[in-house]
Amino acid sequence: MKFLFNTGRTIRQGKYIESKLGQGYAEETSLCHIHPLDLLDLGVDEGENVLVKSEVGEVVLEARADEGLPMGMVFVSYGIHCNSIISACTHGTGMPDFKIHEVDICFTSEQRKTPAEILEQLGGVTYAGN
Amino acid sequence: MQEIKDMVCPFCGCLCDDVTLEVENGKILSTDNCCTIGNAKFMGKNRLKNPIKKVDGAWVDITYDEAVNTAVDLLLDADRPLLYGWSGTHGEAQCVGIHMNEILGGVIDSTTSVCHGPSILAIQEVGHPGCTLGQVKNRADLIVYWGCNPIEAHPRHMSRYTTYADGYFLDNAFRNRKVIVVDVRETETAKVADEFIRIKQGGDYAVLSALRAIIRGKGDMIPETVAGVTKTQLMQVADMCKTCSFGALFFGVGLTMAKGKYKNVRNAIELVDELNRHTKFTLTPMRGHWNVYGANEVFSWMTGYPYAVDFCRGVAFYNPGETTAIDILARKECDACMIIGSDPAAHFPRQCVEHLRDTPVIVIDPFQSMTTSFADIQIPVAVTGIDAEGTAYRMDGIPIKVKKAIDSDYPSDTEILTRIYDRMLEVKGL
Amino acid sequence: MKTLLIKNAYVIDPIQKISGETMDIAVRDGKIVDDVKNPDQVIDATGMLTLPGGIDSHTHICGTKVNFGRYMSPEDMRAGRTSRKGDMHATSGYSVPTTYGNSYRYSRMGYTTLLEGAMAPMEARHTHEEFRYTPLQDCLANTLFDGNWFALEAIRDGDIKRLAGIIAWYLSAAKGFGVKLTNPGGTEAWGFGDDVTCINEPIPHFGITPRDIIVNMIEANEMLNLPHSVHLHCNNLGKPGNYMCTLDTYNAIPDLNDKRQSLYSTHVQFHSYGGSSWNDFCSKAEDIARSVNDKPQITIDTGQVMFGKTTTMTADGPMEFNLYRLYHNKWSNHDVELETGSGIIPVHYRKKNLVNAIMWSIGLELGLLVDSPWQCILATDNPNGAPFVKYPEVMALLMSKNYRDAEFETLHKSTGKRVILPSLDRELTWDEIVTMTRSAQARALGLIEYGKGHLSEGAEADIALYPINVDTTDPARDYERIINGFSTTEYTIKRGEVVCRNGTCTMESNHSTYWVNPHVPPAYDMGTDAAFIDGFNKYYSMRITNYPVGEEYIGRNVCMESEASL
Amino acid sequence: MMKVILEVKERHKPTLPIEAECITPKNFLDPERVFHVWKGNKELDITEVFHVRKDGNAKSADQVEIIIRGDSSNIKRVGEYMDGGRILIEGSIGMHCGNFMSAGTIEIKGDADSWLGREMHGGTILCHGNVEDYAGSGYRGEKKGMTGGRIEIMGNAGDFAAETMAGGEMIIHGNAGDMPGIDIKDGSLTIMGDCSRPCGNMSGGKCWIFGTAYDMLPTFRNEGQTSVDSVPVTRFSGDYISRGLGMVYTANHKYME
Repeated sequence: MKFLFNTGRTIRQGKYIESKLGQGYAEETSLCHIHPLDLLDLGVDEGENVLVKSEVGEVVLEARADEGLPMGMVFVSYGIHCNSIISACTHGTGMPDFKIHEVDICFTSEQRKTPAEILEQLGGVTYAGN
Repeated sequence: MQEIKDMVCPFCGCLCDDVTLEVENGKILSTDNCCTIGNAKFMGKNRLKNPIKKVDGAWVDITYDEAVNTAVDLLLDADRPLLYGWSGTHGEAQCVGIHMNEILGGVIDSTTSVCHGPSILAIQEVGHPGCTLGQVKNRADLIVYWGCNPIEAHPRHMSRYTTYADGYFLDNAFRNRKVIVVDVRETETAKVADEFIRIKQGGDYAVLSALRAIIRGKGDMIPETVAGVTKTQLMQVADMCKTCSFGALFFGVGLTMAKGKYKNVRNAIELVDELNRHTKFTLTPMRGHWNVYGANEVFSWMTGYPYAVDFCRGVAFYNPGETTAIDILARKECDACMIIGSDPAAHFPRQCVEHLRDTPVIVIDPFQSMTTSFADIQIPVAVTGIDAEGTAYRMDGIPIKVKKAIDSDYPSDTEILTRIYDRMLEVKGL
Repeated sequence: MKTLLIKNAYVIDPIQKISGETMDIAVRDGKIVDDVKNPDQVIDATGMLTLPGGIDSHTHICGTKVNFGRYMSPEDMRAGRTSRKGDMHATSGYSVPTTYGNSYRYSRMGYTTLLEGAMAPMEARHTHEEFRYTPLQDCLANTLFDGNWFALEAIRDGDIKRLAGIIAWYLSAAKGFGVKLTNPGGTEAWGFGDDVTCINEPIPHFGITPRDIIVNMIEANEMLNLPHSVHLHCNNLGKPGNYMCTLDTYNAIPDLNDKRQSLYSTHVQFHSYGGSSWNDFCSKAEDIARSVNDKPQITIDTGQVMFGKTTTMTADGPMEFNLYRLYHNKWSNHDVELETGSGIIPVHYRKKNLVNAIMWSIGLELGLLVDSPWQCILATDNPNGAPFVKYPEVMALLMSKNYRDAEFETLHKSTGKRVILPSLDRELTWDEIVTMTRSAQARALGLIEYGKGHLSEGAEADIALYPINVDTTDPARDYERIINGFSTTEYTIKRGEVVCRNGTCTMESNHSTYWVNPHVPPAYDMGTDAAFIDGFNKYYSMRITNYPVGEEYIGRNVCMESEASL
Repeated sequence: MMKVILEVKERHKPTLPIEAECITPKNFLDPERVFHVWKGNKELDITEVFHVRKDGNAKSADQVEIIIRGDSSNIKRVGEYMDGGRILIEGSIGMHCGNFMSAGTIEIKGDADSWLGREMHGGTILCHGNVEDYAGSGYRGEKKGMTGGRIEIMGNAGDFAAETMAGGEMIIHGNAGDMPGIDIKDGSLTIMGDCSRPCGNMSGGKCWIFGTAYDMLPTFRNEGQTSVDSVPVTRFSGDYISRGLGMVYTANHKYME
């Protein structure tokens, strides 16, 4: 199904922002808020995973019902998950379309990746700590 | 145990300066008056202990001296270095960054470009009717939050400055003040509004235009609905705005990141200009990072431009869309990066992160961030507001000294940048 | 012990009553001394007009409003861009240049001391941060009190000693220099979108008038024994017919100080307008000048307008909004809680615009009609009337009727019916021009005893050497040489060191910040006054403990202590 | 006549942009002139970036033709301040091509990057491919975009085409992106295909859209049907948030309701 994709700050994302490789951040930034009626149409239950595809990429997120959203729009908190599918095009303004992307969403049985896994997939080397 | 009062929170653009910290043996035990996010920032753990360097795909510990020398070599070797971040550090360090960039001939940009950069582009076209936050607290009887969600992003904004803040001319603010929220979704903030206007995604410009037309007495031409908003509601809101004694419009990245970007903000500013012919109205961007506005201030007085300044040709050149970090990384137009006070690998589109991976990167940050994974070296520093001090500018332009609560052995951003800068001057024989 | 000897200098120093003598000037450790033996550096100043360093007693160069002018004007930055070279950092901008741009351009004109005209105390930290990057001039900041709630309340309550205590607290907290009133009462009224139209109109909510503010502030200022007088931007700036308001204001000014004026009235060109609308707009410079000539307690600066593009910026928020409605260009406004306002719009003054041509004429008329140059300071209210780089042209216009007539020919044809400029034959002398560009400023600001504005023994060695041979230059005819000569010094010397040589700055930094610290009796110390502290914490959006600017913001600083007579 | 052929060489770090504002017909009139281009912070002789071949002689810029060959897609500022003559770009061209040009012709066989003909006031630019954003626009903070001359785009245009246009003519044969003609003051803009939100805050000038104008703004007044070159169109006056002195003609339009 086609959706408009919206991203933004949440208080939990803000709270975990200094430890982005931790569990809290990983959870919060990989939730996909969807209107409950849209979830019905998708045949997805809250807590199940969805595959979100845009022109530039795809990502697995966990569905979360949210009545505050209009139908046809999904919301994901800022983070590395949403940025996997956001285009770098800025229309000459320096600012990507963080608030509006057309995406395709369907159910998936694939697991969500952790931020560390996404980083490694991108070719990053996680620092093990000291 | 020691209690320190009136500390400044280095998280968001509110720069709350009434925080109490309990400190013992060089550690912060607890906070009071902070929001959840601010508390998490003060209580942050897991600092990087020493500089690290990636050698053959593995991290090794290095000394500060070696880190400084490596950073200088990488930057001086580049034809078009990008110095990005800056919003998470204090003004004094930003000044050193500008001086450094003058001799490096690079591009210097702050996180502004991915938050309120478009607001600045709009202000550069039509100006900015604004005021300090205390002015709103003491006078405003109408608050509009447009495309922002302070309850989640600026949690104390409503209690310190707007909805719940009593002021000189409003002794019972909560009753005497109306709040309008405009958004594409019903946020937590929308739930406490007197009036919630739900706009279709991408419809801000049209709705702002419709309001301007109504204020100018051209309401007759407005159709029954505009981007999901009924004409009845538009007329009512226009009337609320015209008849208040002091209106304050706060807007967020809901306007700057949506379709049309800065032209949305320009339309909002011109709406406020129009309203000033009827009453008093002001507009304030809800700046995100605690010192992103400071970066704009420092860049302006040092280079003439608030962000996205290209010094490759020696003189300053400014053209967001061309000299902004996202565009430069996406187009692979830089060949080295220094990242300070921000984490682009978490917040930039993947295509940009791929160029960070393929380019020498120096990270200056107290914590391991996502950008660490793509860095060649990382240099840990003290956290301003905890173990370092410096100047920051609140979202309304008020300069505040961010104090330190504890001492540590970490160098401040200013100290480490000065070392890098001095070394650069030495290598270049200047 | 660094020493310098300037030989064969042709000196004009009105404070010392030296009117063109050839002499040597000796400098040791940044001060002028009687003589030096084996100087480290010798400058042969033969044929160079040698003056005390220039002082600008009203300019907008640093702080929130100026920086907003930069922030909102990338188009202004397209001009004046230079890259880093030697000791000079990169610069950008024309009417609102970067701090380095301001500093270098002032330095090449021989200016060594600058007074920022309007600093909101709540944003003082910002001004001081920019002072740090204005490296070649000593800086001072006028501090805004026009809408200060605590001050208004003290005036309403008739408690002038408390008013003095409040001023003292804010000045030392802001590390400010003088008391500035911008459209007193008007900026507070602007908090709800209103203004005041004359000095007798009550200010909403406070029940006092602008006259009450002005008179009480002058008295309190003198009680504190501050170096400078109250510095006033009158009500009604820029409105046709406002000269009556200006005259009323002048008539209310007491004469309380025998060393200097009791009121510094700034950018008076903007306050000398006749007519009832823009249609019958005309000059009233004669009336204003007559009033000033009668009143030694008043010193003015002219606020000269020069043609071209510039940016207007002032704490006078309502005035800027009116200007915006006239020009429809971009408009910024920034009200500061409990204190003041501010506004910014870009303008383009055009010769063929009748109003602009009249404004240009009024500034010059003031310069020619005020008898004493000690009472009439040359300034453009930079950048409001014009960027300060136009000063040499203003000097030449005042010194040459030929030049004025030639310029006048190019203006809107009706200008002659609205002004008397063409009938004025006075041509200012060298001594008068020197007075109007440094000596009068030093006296007006109370800086003579701090060694500024003169070259006496013990004075600061701030010296400007211009490539002008007075004996062979007739300003009336050679006005181009006046313009060129005053545009770029041979040497600008700051604190005994050459900071600019033929337009190239040769030092990274050599400056101080001057601020006042008036001592008041404990009963008037607001730092311990419970009512003040409570009110402060209740209504400001910042805690009082975080408000004062610490000394770490001002590198080398000169604290000017005074004992209040309360 | 003089013909200058500039063939782009392969270079180290090819993604770094080159700034080459020295490439204008007039500059080649001076046989002594040394040409420098910039790669980031490095100033290079033009021969480090191009094979340069110069044939013939010319007395005025009008007699000079410059041909750019090879991958010039990230070479910026070609033809800046051009005041006569001709530049032919056989491939694609980087940002700011033809900034401030006052006369002459630039022809681009491929695509053009953003800010094509920014603030131009005369001359002609013809682009056979697509152009990115801000064709014929103004600079940040300035009030006026192109004030004269002509830009013709055979393909599609990106967003903000003809932003703050104050004179001259732009023709887009394909589609335009979002907000073409925004803040337009004067001049004429023709879009043969579709676009969205045309001419917001228009205070003067004319715009024809022969495809569909999506998300038409609600502050334009529908003045009824008419026809242009026998195509039936709806005539709008606006924008009434501004002076309302502009005209927009659309073959089809849709509102965001």
